[in-house]
Amino acid sequence: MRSEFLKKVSVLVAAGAMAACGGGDSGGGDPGGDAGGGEAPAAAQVDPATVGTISGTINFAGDSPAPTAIDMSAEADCAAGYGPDGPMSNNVIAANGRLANVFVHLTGVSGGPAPSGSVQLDQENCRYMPHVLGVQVGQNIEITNSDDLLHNINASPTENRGFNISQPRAGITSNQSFPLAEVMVPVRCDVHGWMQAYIGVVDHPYFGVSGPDGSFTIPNVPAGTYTAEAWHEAYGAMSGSVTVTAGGTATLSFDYSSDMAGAHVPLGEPLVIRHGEHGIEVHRGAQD
Amino acid sequence: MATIVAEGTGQAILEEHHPQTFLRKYMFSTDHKIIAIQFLIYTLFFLMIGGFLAIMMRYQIAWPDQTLPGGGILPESMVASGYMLPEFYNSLVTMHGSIMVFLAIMPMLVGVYANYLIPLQIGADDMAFPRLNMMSFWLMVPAGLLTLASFFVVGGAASSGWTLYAPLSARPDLSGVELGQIYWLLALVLIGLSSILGSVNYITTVINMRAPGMTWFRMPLTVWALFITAILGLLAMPVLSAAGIMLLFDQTIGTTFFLPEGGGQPLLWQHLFWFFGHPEVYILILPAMGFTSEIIAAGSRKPVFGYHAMVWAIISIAFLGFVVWGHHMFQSGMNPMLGLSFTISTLLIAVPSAIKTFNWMGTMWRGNLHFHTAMLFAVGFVAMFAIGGLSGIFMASTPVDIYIHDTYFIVAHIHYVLFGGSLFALFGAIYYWFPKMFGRMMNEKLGKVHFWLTLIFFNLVFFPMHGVGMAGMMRRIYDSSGYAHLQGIQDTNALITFAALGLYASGFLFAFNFFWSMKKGKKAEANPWNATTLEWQTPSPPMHGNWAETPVVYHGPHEFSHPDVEDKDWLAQNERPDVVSPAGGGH
Amino acid sequence: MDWSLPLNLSTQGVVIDRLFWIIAVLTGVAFILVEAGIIWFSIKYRRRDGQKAHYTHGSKKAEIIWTAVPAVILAVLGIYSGGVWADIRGASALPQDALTFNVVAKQFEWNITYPGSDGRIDTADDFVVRNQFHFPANEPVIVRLESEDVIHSFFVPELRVKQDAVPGMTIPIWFEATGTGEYQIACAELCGLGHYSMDAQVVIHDRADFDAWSAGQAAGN
Amino acid sequence: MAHAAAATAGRAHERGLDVYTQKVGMWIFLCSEVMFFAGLIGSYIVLRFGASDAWGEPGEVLNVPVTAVNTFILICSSVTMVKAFAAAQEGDQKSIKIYTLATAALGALFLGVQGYEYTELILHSEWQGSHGFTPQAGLYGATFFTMTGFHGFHVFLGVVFLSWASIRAFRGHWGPNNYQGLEVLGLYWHFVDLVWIILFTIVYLI
Amino acid sequence: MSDHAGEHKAPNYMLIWLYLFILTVAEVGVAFLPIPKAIIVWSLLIMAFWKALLVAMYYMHMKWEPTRLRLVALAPLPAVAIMIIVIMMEYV
Repeated sequence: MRSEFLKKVSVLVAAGAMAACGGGDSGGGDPGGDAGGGEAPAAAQVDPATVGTISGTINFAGDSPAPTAIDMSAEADCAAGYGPDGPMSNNVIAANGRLANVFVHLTGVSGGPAPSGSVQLDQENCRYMPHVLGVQVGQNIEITNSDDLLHNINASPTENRGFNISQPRAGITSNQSFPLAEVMVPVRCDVHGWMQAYIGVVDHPYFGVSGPDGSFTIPNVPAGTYTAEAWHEAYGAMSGSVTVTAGGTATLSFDYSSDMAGAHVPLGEPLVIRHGEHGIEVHRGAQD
Repeated sequence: MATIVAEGTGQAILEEHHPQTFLRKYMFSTDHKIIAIQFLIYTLFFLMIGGFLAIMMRYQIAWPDQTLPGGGILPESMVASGYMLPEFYNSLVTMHGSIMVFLAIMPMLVGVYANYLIPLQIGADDMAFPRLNMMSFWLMVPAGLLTLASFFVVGGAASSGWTLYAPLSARPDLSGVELGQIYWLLALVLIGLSSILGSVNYITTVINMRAPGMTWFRMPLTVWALFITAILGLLAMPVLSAAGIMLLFDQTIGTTFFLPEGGGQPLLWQHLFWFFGHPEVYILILPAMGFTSEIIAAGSRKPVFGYHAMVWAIISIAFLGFVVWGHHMFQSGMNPMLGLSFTISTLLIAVPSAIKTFNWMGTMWRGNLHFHTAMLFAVGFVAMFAIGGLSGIFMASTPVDIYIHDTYFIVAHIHYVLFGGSLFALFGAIYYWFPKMFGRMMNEKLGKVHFWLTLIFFNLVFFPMHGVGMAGMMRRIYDSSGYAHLQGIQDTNALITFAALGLYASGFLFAFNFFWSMKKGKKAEANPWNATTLEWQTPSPPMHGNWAETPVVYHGPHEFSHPDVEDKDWLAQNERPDVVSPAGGGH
Repeated sequence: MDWSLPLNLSTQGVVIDRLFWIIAVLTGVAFILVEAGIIWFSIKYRRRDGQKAHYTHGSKKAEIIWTAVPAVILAVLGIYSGGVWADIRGASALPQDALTFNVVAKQFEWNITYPGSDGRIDTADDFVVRNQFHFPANEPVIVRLESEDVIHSFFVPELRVKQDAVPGMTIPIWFEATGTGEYQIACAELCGLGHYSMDAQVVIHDRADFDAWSAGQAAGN
Repeated sequence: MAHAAAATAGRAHERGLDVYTQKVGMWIFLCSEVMFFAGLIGSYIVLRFGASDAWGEPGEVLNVPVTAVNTFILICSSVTMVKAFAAAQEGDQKSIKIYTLATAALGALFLGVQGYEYTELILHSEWQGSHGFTPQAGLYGATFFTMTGFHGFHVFLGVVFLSWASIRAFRGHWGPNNYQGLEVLGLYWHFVDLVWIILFTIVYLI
Repeated sequence: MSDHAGEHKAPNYMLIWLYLFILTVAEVGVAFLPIPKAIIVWSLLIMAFWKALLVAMYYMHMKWEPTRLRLVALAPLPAVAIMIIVIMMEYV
C-alpha cells in the first residue's frame, strides 16, 4: 500500500479540496437526517413525478449464527452498559430468516452533490453504532464518542486516504469525509480490538442498509432499470436488477444463506477515476 | 563542492570589503559574524516555539480532564471539542524534542557560537569557506519552514518521538501521520547537510587558519570544545542522514529496511539513530562546557584550573562518545551481552565530566569572583550540569535502568543536561558575548532577575520529575490518571506545570532584555569584561575582516591575575611579553 | 506527593532497589559536595576590593585524585551492575522449566497466551485472554514478548520489569513475584495515539488460586 | 608553508596540516562521506546477515558483465581525472581540455550504463517469482537501489562539476598556478570511484 | 603545492590503471569460481581493499601527503569499524 505514494498524494489533494468545499456548512439542514445512517438522505431537489422507491428485504436461509459475546472483562467501563447477558456483538445479526447490516447500493449511476447533513457514527459502550453505514462522496461523517474513555477511529480504505484519529473522552466529535467512492471502508478501534464498522462510500444517494428485520428502503430513485449490489461482511456480495417506475415502489430482495459464510467479501474494489465535465468522476472498475 | 572549488584563494574574502547592498550585507552575507547573528535570531525563534509546545504539553499532563484554554482556535485534528487529542499530544512531544535539539540548541551552540567565536578567538579574518558558511544557514531556513508547516498538513506533525523509532515512524497506517513525518525527515536531511557543511568549515578553519603563535594548546577552551564538536557532527550526522533517508524510503516508496514484515530490522534503526544520537548529546554539551570554562575564568579572574586536563577531557569525551550509544537501548531487546560493555563505557565517560566539574570548581577556588549575569549562568551551569551528570549514573547502571528507563527520571536527566546544562551556558554566552556581537551591553539588573527566576523555576520544573520518575510515570503519556501507581503524583505534575509557566514567562524577560539592549543598551567597550582572549582585543562589534592587523599570540588563553602584572589583573593573548614572560602559558 | 519507588513485589526488584539506593547515596554525597562547594566558593571568594585572585594553572595532584576516585567508584559500580544484570538478563539467567506465558502486544492491547491445564505453552490447550495477565506468585515465570505492529514496552512497576516488545523478535524475560494483588501493565514505549491507555490488569495469585482461575478460563472457552 | 599562506592571501599562520585550505576542506568533507556510505553499507551488511536467504547469488539477478564494464569505465575516468591534474601542473593546456572533458564524458557514460541497468532490472528481470527487480523487491532490492542510487547521485554531482571544470579548461583557466580546483575535484571523483570499487565487490560479487 | 610536485616524481598513473583493471577482472573471475563461499568472500574483500588502497594512495596522492593529512583521512575508520562490529554483535 505504501508503495502507492503518488496516488495517495493525489487523493490527499482531492481530500483537501473536498474539505474546503464541504466543511463550511456542517450541522445545517436535513433535520430528517438518518441517525442510523441506514437510509439515504433525500436529494435536494426531487420531482416526485419522476421518482420511485426501492423497498426490499434481505432474506437469510439456513441456521442463524448464534450472537457472539464480547469479552469486555478487562474493560469495566465498557461492560457496565450491558444487561445481564453481557455485551454482545452487533456485527452479524441474522434472525427469523432475515439478515441485518447488509449495505445495498445501486451501481452505474451518479448523483448530485453531497447533501449538507451529516451521517452519524457513534461509539457507545465500546461498539460502533451503527455497525454498517452508507455515505455519499464528500458527505460529512460526524463521529461521536459516547463513552468516557479513549477510542480511536482507524479507517483503512484502499482508494481514499485513511485516517487514524482518537477521541479520548465522552462528548468529543470529529468530522471526516471521503472524496472517492469505495465499498466498503473498514473502520476499527485499536484500543478495543472487537470494535469494527464499515462505511459504504458511493457517489449518489441511492443506497440503504438493512435493519434488524432485514428490510431496507431507497427513496427518490429516478425511474429506470438499475443494477443493485448488496454487501455483507461475512456472507459476501451479490447483485440484482430492479426497475423503478415513477411514483411506484419497486421491490428487491437478496437471498443470503448460512453456507455463504466465508465468501469473498470485497473491500475497496479498484476504481476508475476520470476527469469528466463535473470534475472527477469515479466508477468501480467492474462497472466501467 | 562547487563552493570549495570555486573558492579560489583567500582573495575572495578581502574583496568583500567593498560597499554592499542590504541583501548582500544582512541576508546573503558571507561574513561569519552576520551569519552567526542570523543563526541567533533563528534559534531564539525556535526556542520560543519549542518552549510553547512544552507548555501545551505540561497543561495536558497536569489537568488531563480539562479543556485546553484557547484550544478552540486550533483545528479539530489537534483539539476536538476543546480537549487536546492524544495524537496532537504525541506531535507536541515529538516536535518539542526535535525542534529543541535540531533547530534551537544545536544551531545555537554551533551555528551561532562556532561561527562567531572560532575566527575571532583564533585570530582569523573569517571562516575558511565563507560561501559554504552562508549555505549552511540557508539550508536551515527551508528545514525550519518544513518543520513549522508539518503541523498544518493532513495528519499533523510527526508523532513518533524525536527518536523516530521504526516501525511507528515508518507506518502511517499505524501512527496516523504521513506527510508530517515526511516533512520532518526531509528537514532532518537538510539539517544534516547544513551541519556537515558547517563542520567542514569549522574544522578546516581551526586547523589551518590560526593566527601566528596560536598553538593548539594556546587555543581557548571554547575553540577546543567547538572544534571537537564539529568533528563529532562531521562523523555522526551523515549516519543519521543515511538512516533518515532509509526511513523515508520505507515510508514513501515501500522498502522495508526497518519493517520486520519485509525482513527489515527495527533495532537497526535504533542502532543507527543512537550511533548518531549519543555523539549528538555531546555536540549539545561540549560547546556549553567551553563557554562555561571561558566565562568562569574571566569571572573568577583566574586562569582555567587544569587547562590541559580540560582539553583531554573534551577529547576523551568525544572518543568515548562513539562507543556508548547502546546505553539508550538496554531495554530495547538488544543482545544483553552488549549491555554489559556499554555499561562500562558509559560509566567511564562520566569520569571526564567529573574532571571538568572539579576543574571549574578549582577555577573558582581562591578567585576574585565577579558575579555579572554571564558568570551567574556559568556557575549555574556547573551546579545544574552536576545534577544532570549524577542522575545519569542511575541509567548507566543496567539493572536500575530496567526500572527508570522510559520514565520521567530520564526526562529529568535530559533536561538537567540540555536545559540546566546547554541552555544555561547559552544564556551565559549570550550575556557574555552580546557586547561583542552588538556593541551594546545587556541590562545587568534584568539579567540577574532573569537568572534567578530561571534557576528557581527550572529546578521547580525538573527536580520533581526525578520523583515522578521514581514513582514510575512513563514518558510521553498523555494522561496518567488511568494508572493506580501514578495517583500520588498528580499534584506534583500540577506543580511542575505552574513552574513551567513561570520558566517560560521568564524567557520573555530575557527576550525583552535582548531586543531592547540591541537598540538601547549601554555602549560597550572593546573589552567590557577585561578578558584575555583575542575576540576582546578588537572593537565591539568587530569590523569586516575582524582585525586591523593580524594578531600575534604570546600566551595561553586565560592569563588572569598574573603576579608579575602590576596595573591590571589580566594579560591579553596578544599582548607582548614586555612586562613579563609567563612561560608559554598553559602550564 | 509520592516521590518514592513504588511497592516492590519481585525478587529482582530487591536487588534493583538496593542498587538504586546505593547509587542514590553515592550521587547524593557527590551532589552535596559539589553544590556545597559551589555555594561556599561563591560566597567566600566573591569580589572584594583589593583582593587579587590566586594565580595558578592547576595541580597535577588534584587532577590525579579527582580522576582516580570517580574512576574507581564508577568501575566498582560498573562491575557490580554487570553482575546483577547478568543475573537478570544474562543468557543463562532464564530459569529452566518455569511457567511460560506469551505476551503479544499490539496497538493498543496486550494479548496473553496462557499455558492452560498442562502448564506448557505452545500446546493445544493454550488460551488467550485480552488485557488480563494472571500468574502465580512465589515461583519464577517467563514471559515471551512479541509485538504485532510497532515497538511497545512491557512495564510492571511493582515487579521492576521493563522490556520492549519488538515486532519480528521474541524476547523472553523472567521474574518472580513475592506477593499477590492486582496491578497494571503499562506500555512504556511511545506506540501511537493510544499509548497512554495501553494498560492491562495484572493479577498475581497464589498458585492454587491461579490454577483455579486458569481452569475456569479454559472451561469458559 | 607556502601553500598555507597562499590560501589566505599572505597572512601569516600557525602551522596547520601543511596543505592548502581547500584540500583540507575536501578531505574533511570526504570523512563525512565515508560515514554516510558506512551507514548505508553497514545497514546492508547487517540486514544481509539477518536475512541471508533474501539475497541472490552473484549474477542471478544483477548483470555482472555489464557492471564490470561500468566499473572499468569509472576506473578509466579516474585515470583521466588524474591525468588532467598532472597536465594542469605541467601547463599542458591541450591535455587539460582533453582529459577534463574525457572524465566528464566517462562519468556520464557510467550513469548511462547504470540507467540501462536499472531499466533492465525493473522492467525485464525476474526475482523470486515476481516480475521486475525493484526497490520494493525485499531487502535485496531496497539495499541495492539505495546504495547504487546514492553512488549514482554522487557521480551525477561529479559530472556536473566536471562539466563546469571542462568549461573552465576551454577558457584556459587551469594551469601550473591554478590547479587546486582540479585537484580538489579530483579527490572527490576518486573517492566516488573508490566507493564504487567497494560497492561493486560487496553488492554484485559477494 | 609546487613544492610537493618537486618532492616526488609523478607516479605512473597508467600502471596503476592497469593494476586496477587486472584486479577487477580477477574479482569477477573469482566470484564465479566453484570454491567455498568464505574463500571467495575474503579474497574479494582483500582485492577490493587493495584496489581502494591503490586509488587512495596514488590517485588521491595519499602516498605523498604529510602524515597529519593522512591521519585526518583515516579518522573516520575507527568509527566505521565500531559501528559495524557492534551492530553485527546482535547476531552473535
